[in-house]
Amino acid sequence: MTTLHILNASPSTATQLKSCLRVVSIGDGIVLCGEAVQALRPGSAAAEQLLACQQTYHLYALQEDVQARAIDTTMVSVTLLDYPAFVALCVDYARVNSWT
Amino acid sequence: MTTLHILNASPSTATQLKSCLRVVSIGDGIVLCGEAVQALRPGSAAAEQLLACQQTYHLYALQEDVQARAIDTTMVSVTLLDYPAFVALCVDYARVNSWT
Amino acid sequence: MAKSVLLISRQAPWAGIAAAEALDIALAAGAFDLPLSILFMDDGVLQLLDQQQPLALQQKDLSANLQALPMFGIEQLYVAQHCLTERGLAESTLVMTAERLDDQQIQQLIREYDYVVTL
Amino acid sequence: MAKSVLLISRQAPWAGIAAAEALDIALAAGAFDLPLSILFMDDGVLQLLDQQQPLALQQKDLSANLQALPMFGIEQLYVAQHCLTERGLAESTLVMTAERLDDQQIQQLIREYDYVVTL
Amino acid sequence: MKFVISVLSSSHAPSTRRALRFAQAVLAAGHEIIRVFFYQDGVLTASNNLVVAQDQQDIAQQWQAFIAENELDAVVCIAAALRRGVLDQTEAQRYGREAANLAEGYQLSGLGQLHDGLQQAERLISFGGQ
Amino acid sequence: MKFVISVLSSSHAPSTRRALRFAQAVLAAGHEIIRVFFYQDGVLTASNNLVVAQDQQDIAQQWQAFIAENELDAVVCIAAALRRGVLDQTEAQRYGREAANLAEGYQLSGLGQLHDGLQQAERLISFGGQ
Repeated sequence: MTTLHILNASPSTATQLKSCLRVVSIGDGIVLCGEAVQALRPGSAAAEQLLACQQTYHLYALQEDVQARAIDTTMVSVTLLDYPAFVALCVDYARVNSWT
Repeated sequence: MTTLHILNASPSTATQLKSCLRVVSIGDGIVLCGEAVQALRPGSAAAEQLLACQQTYHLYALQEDVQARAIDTTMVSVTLLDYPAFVALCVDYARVNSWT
Repeated sequence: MAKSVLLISRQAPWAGIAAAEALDIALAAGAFDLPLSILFMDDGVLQLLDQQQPLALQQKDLSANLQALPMFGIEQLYVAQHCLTERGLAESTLVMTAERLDDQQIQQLIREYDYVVTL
Repeated sequence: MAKSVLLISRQAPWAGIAAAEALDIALAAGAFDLPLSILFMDDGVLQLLDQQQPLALQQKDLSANLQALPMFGIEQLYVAQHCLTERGLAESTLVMTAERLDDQQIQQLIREYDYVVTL
Repeated sequence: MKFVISVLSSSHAPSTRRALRFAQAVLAAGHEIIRVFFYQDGVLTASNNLVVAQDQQDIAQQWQAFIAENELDAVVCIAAALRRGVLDQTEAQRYGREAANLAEGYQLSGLGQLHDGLQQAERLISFGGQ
Repeated sequence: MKFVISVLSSSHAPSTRRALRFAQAVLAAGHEIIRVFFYQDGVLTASNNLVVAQDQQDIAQQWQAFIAENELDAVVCIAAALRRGVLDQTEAQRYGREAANLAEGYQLSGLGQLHDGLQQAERLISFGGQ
């Protein structure tokens, strides 16, 4: 009965990520898409915040958003998704919580 | 040649206040209106941030927004404005920077 | 059995119509007798604060809509405690009875619903 | 003498059309030969980052508009150093030459213009 | 599996494009879309008056084509649409406006249609913000 | 003193109401408004199709009345308006849309009108966001 959380806001200018990390359960998934993928950028303040409690949840990111922003994700444990994989993930989790 | 900065975003969910406080010059004015007036609420995290460096700038707030939100401003050094006073202030400063 | 919805309302009552539009989702569920609860989080907790005066902004009073919720069969309101604290509202009077939840209780709450709608 | 404008661009190039619409104000000033400079701040600094691929999102390349600025007579670009640092971009290559300013230099910059337009 | 997809931002928000690509992938995987529900600024996607520059993607037009091709049930919240100026023929007449501007393939209806969709479906995915 | 006022959010944003009250106070104090410039989502305020619930303030209608009463120059950025579906008669015809929906008293024009206003004025006050 785990939840898939979808984040899309800039981690620098919105509190979406911070709020989500407070209420994510063990085994939940977090999908970063849109500007939320900036939290994967090495050396950013957001990346520190994101990776501090990474043992509790599974981390995913929409590949097209990572690629568009030229973010190097080789140092982070994150699964990149195309749209078919994104859809499959929504089926796997019991519910989807889109933080908008 | 001082500047009047106008803030209107929630200090809890936006970075407007934080960014403004970095670039405000000595003698500048800050007008809080809309949800930005929440930074005047006693005991809030935003109030601490706002009042930490209050010696550098003049602090104003739109009275109707303070009143609507039932915020007690008696403990803070802030000038409450109606619209005629707001307009007069825009004349007094050399330029207005509306953070949107 | 009807599927249940947890509505997470994160917008201030002063941020245009966003909070009212979130609340309308709850009222619509109530009209169809569907199980829905509301969790107020982030700036959404400001919707619950008593003694506010929207008329000072010639604005409709959202708390009237809130107070209509029980008539629509929506009894369960929750509020994130840490969001109240952060805003200096830990001790404030709320317009409605809302259960104050810590982070772990919120995690538990989310797992109890078929759908989560965050607005 | 023409009045001068400092445009402060705070939006990411990926946040819909906000950044492009801010840049259009600069291009319009250039077309009329009016003095305008741009300061990139907050998420706006991401507009300057090199090697991005908007085509991955089937999106128009904003950096083409940026690179058109000198043709429109807009030569002065500034960027807030602390916003680069916060985003892990302190050492990154930028698409355009932009002068990196600390907070005090930004304070000084604002005072030099007749108008400030923050978007 | 049965999906409801809700669109909450206007057509030029990246999330509205993402919603479309997601919806396309849902059908491609053999799943079903019970309903697409347009709410908040998402109702602006259903305006027939949008004019997009030639060098940019017309996501509103792509949504409309996708809905038509797959005969999807595309519901636009009537209350949200009225206050944002998106009117069908009936509403335009009711309120004495010259011109309906709801694009073809969309229908105005109430929030009950969102809940009705949820009762039939198994997943709701919302796309809002940026 | 001479003001330019720019409106950047849609009519239901508190900032658009604030812009109106501010503009009213500018004139009441004997100052001059060179131009009101509607840009970004502010162009939606100039839609003639907005229908506001009776228990709520119709800020778009109030803006329109204020502009008419004071014969203000109210310019709506044409590029921003096209992509948000606000068209005058000329643009509706040009792009083959059935219905113009720009309210009376507003004119579509370019961003040059913002700069032209700034060159004539002494203060710019922008109202955007919430």
